[in-house]
Amino acid sequence: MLLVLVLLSVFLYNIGKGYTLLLDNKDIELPGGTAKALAMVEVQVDNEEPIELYPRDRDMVLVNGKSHTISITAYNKSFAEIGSYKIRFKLREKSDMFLLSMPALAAEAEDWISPFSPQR
Amino acid sequence: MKSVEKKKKEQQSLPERFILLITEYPVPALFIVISILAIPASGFSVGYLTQELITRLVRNSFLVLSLIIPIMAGMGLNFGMTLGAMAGQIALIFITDWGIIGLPGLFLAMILSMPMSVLFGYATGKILNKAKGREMVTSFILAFFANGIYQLIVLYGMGSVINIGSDALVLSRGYGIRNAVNLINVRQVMDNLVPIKLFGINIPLATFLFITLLCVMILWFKKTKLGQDMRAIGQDMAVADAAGIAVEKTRIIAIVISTVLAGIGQIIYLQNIGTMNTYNSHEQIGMFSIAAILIGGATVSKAKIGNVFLGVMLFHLMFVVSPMAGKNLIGSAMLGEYFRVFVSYGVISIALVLHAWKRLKEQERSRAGLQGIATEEARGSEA
Amino acid sequence: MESTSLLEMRSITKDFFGNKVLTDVSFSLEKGQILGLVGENGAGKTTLMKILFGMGVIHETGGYGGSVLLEGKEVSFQSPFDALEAGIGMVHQEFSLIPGFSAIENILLNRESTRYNPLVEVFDDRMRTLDREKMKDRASQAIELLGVNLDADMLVSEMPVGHKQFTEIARELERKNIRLLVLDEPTAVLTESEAEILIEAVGNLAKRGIAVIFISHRLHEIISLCDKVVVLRDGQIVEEKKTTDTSVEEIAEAMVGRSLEGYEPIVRSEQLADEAVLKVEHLWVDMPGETVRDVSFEVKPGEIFGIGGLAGQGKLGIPNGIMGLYKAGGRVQFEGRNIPLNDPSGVLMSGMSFVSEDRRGVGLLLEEPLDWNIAFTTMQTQNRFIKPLLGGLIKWRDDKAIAELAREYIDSLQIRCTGTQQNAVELSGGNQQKVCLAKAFAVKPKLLFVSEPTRGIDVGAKKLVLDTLRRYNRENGITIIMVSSELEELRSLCDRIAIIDEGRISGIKPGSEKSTEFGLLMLGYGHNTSSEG
Amino acid sequence: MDMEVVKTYIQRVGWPRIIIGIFLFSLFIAAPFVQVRVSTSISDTLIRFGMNGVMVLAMVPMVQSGCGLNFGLPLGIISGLLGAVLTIELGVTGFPAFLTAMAITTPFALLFGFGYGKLLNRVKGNEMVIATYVGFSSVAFMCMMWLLMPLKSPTMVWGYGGEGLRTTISTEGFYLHVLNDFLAVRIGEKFFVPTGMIIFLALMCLMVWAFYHTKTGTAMTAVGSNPDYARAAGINVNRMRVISVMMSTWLGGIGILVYQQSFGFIQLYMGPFFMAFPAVAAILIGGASVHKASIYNVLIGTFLFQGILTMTPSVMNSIINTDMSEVIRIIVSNGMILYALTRVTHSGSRG
Repeated sequence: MLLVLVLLSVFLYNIGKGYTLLLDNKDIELPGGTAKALAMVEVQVDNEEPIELYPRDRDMVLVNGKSHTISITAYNKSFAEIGSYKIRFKLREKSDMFLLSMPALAAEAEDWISPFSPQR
Repeated sequence: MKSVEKKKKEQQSLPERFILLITEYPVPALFIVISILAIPASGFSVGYLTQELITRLVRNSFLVLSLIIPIMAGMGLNFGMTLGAMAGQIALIFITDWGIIGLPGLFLAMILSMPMSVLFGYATGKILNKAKGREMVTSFILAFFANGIYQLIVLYGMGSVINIGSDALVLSRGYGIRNAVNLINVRQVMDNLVPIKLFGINIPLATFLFITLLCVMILWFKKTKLGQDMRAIGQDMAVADAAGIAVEKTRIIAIVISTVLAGIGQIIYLQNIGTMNTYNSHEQIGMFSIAAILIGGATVSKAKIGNVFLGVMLFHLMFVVSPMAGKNLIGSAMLGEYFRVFVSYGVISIALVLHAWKRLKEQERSRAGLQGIATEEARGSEA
Repeated sequence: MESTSLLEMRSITKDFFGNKVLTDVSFSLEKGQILGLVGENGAGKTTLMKILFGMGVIHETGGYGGSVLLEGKEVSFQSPFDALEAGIGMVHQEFSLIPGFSAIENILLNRESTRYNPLVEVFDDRMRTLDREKMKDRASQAIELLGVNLDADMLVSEMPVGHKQFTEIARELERKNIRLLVLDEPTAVLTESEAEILIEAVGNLAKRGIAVIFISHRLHEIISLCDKVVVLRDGQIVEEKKTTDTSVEEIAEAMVGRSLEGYEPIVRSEQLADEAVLKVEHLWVDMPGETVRDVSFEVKPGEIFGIGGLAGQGKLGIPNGIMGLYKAGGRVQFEGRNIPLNDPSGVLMSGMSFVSEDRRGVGLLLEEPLDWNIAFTTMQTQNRFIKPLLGGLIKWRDDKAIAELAREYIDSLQIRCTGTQQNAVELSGGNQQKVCLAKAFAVKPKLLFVSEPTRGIDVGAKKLVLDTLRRYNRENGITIIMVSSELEELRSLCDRIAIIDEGRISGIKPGSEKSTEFGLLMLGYGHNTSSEG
Repeated sequence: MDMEVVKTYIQRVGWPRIIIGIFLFSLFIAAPFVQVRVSTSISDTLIRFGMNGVMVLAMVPMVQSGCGLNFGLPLGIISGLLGAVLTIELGVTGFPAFLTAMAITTPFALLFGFGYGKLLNRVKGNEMVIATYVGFSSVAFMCMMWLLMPLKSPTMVWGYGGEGLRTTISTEGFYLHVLNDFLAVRIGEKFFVPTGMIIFLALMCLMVWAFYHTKTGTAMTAVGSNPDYARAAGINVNRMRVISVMMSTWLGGIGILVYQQSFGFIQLYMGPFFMAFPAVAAILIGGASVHKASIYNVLIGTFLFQGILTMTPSVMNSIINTDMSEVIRIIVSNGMILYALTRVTHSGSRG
């Protein structure tokens, strides 16, 4: 009985825990050189409203639970699609906020996602 | 009694039955009259009032239902339900701090509140067992006392002893929870789970289902052995004890159940409102709930589920209407405000007086019933 | 074979703090036998049963001597529930039923039939739901076994007294293993017809092999129902006979008969005046458990008038009624003036005073000092011990005078205490009783009611109290009306004794009359002879 | 052996009282070390002691007659408030104003007390919980009255826009400090003894004390101690109870007047709502029980309780720089009441 309750609450905690994902479209330094901000990128996390980001834009989405999918479609200055990526990912690190870098993602770099802590 | 009255009713013509009804339930009757007078005076539209009533039902029913079981166990009106409300609020503070969102958050809060409620309920039960015959005044004071402890924990403990991360919660001085806690994460998540709209009135179906579930549980509970024992104790502790029913334990259980329900009830109440007044939300709850169930026709020793819903509706109808009515009639909204406060306390007073009265009469009757029995022998005069 | 009898009590002895209530009580009871247990109040019946059931009070007061054997095996129950386990059931005088429950629910109280449901796993067995059908069957079976017609679904609160009694018995019968049933004055509250039905029912039980211990004051019931009768007096068995070879008279004799040693018979130097000082006509009193229905008697000035009778017959109601403590009606004349009933102060003013049987409940201010206890009534009714201030505008309590009075009585009644300021609660029973007497004497009454003056106090104190009463009667010429359940006490002190039975006087006889006569009157065999003695 | 002595002593005094006593004592000890002026603390304590004393005294008659703790104190307070506002309406000033207020209060108090007493006689056994709610309802009822009362005095009615009487009315210029300043002792600007108020309290106590040495007073005590005994002695129990309730109510009324003249404000509307509880707590801390109370309990209790209320904020704040006094007040007072209610009393249930 008690065990069930505990498990249930752990479960609820996991699926209920809310995270803030910062979607960021800035130049970013990567091991393999700088990834330039994308001229325009359309981002969709899970089934939330798609968001359009222009260079140096930053937007945020609120999500529940750890595992999510993000799909982005990048465009060039003339709004021609230059590629789209779809990635399922888990939020491993212990943090309430994560920074998702679109350029890095587009560049298929490793650390396109990193925990983020707002300076108090 | 019951069967006799039934027989009576069968023989009676409609008007007679109506009069009987009024004499049986004077309080509800009175309030129906008040409402009938006040509603037109307030000038509210029917639509508006229905919407209001629905909201109030959703908010309060669960809390008020938590009162039934102690009444059944003969422990009177459980003013100690406030402790449950406190447990609920502490739980809400935690899930808000951890940022648990939506329905999971709400249920997590409920689960969290339970162990606390059980603890508080157990303590309350213990104390009330020490104050048999004056449960009500004791639980009443206990609520105040607990409020002190609650403030100690929330206003001084949290953020210093108990770790609370979020700045939104903690006072700028670095510890203690802010006066108002925004429950945006769980705001009306249950109400809006299955939103349906009838004639422009939205009805939070999910919450209603949840409440119905509880009602079923209570009805079923009355059919269990435990329920039977509680009814027995409620009617005659000594006899129940002689029959080997664990009186004290059962009384404690009754209070624990009530407290747990009150905790959950408070969570439902607050998710509907959407913000929590850390240091006030729980205080009024006890009084309002009790006034409501009494207005619904319950007494200190008898309460049915029907009383709860009727009560909540009548009480809150008056609550919504009276200020405007006061304004339009005497030109003073304040008057209406005070009127409803007066009514809340007045009705409780009346109910208590009537109960005490009845109890004295019953004592006399039972004395009469004893006539002819050798009381000396009963007292074991040889000893 | 003795040892195979269902119940055997072997030389049971029991004392409460030194005063013996049971000495060497032995008897045995066979399967299906009905044993009539009779004796005056205080003879030890209740205590004996308490021992059988292992009531807490027995253990708290240092257990008992002797042994109880059930079917040859020695048993010593730690609580009534153990006794129930062993198949012994008891029906007490006062009902223990839940008024709002039906007969079924009461018969199966805390033994309900239940059904399993999953929540039992989550919580515990008390979550099982009641199985109403099954319960009805079981209850009906029990009622059938008893052989009476009783509506199983009727609420107790709506039942006639008799049916409540049946419900009680049925509850005991419902236990599968019931072997021995103890009925404590089951017919006391019943009407004749109800009583007959019950007697018959009990007979049926015996036929089905259930042994019964039947406690009753109605000797003809004993004779007609029981196989054998055991008579207790002062905690000893004075007679154990087959009911076939004894009679009502013989039993009565055995119950109350006592040698008069230790009591010097009353001697009156001068003849009492003839005209009555107190006339009571058609008095009725609504005192719970001591209802007085219709009582008329006269008391001569300077007389000691005794009122006796079994518990619950109404003897206590008489003083309590006249003194205005319970609702009363009829006519009471004192010194030719009518006394207002239901008005305590009025009666006190008229020069009567009362020592209540309920010492701690009515007699004393337990939490207050002795001097208050003694002086209070006098002060309130006669304005003595009062210093008038501002020309009598303020009635100031004269503590010195009060203490003075208290000291007087402490000396004259030999009240053992640390001083006039000691709280009454700290005194022993005997000394508390003396305080009550002092209180009564303090008002300088012309007529004094004393109710159960020696109940629950040790022998020494008893003698002192009785002697005091006699002294005040002889020296101060106070007329005394003494109510007591102890016949010999009355006989040793009273000029005449009235015996109350079922709220009426069944006879008034001089104190010198044979005790058997009183015995018969007590047991209601004397309504015909109820004339002035 | 002497261990036993200690035990019995503790038994008699009761743990909570000892703890509170020690607590207060330690506060006074600690005070100087944390730069809290003992002189100020003491005079503050004295002032609060005088302010609340009479209201605590209002507990005694009802407890003595077996009506339990007077949770219905607000009723008395209301009669006091009526006295106060009517006096101001009449425009009396200075000491006469105080006397007028007392005079006007009296009839109201006796009237209310009479009804209240009659009610309590009908609900024997449940006095306390009902008293509580009688208090509450009467306060709520008066809230409406304060709104509707046709009073004119500009000091009381809201200026523009408002309706009815103000929530707080200054006693400035009426009877502010008329007792405090009477024969007041000032040493420096820090130490102050409200002699007049203390004397007044003493007088009230004397009155009650004297009453309990009269025939009627004795009878009342007996009624509280054992109603059946009293009845058997020819006392009209119900009458005694009503008288006691009337006394309690009157004392409550006078009590609030004393409070106002020192505090400086008349608090209407919800003001009196919770005033019963500190008073109840105080007398219990003084060692009274649900069925026995004495002047001695009143004085000790009021001093201890008010002492704590004055000392905790100042001292505690400077030790752990936060104001926990409010919380401590709630816990101490209600804890005390709770303790008293859960003690088994010989006279059965008096809820």
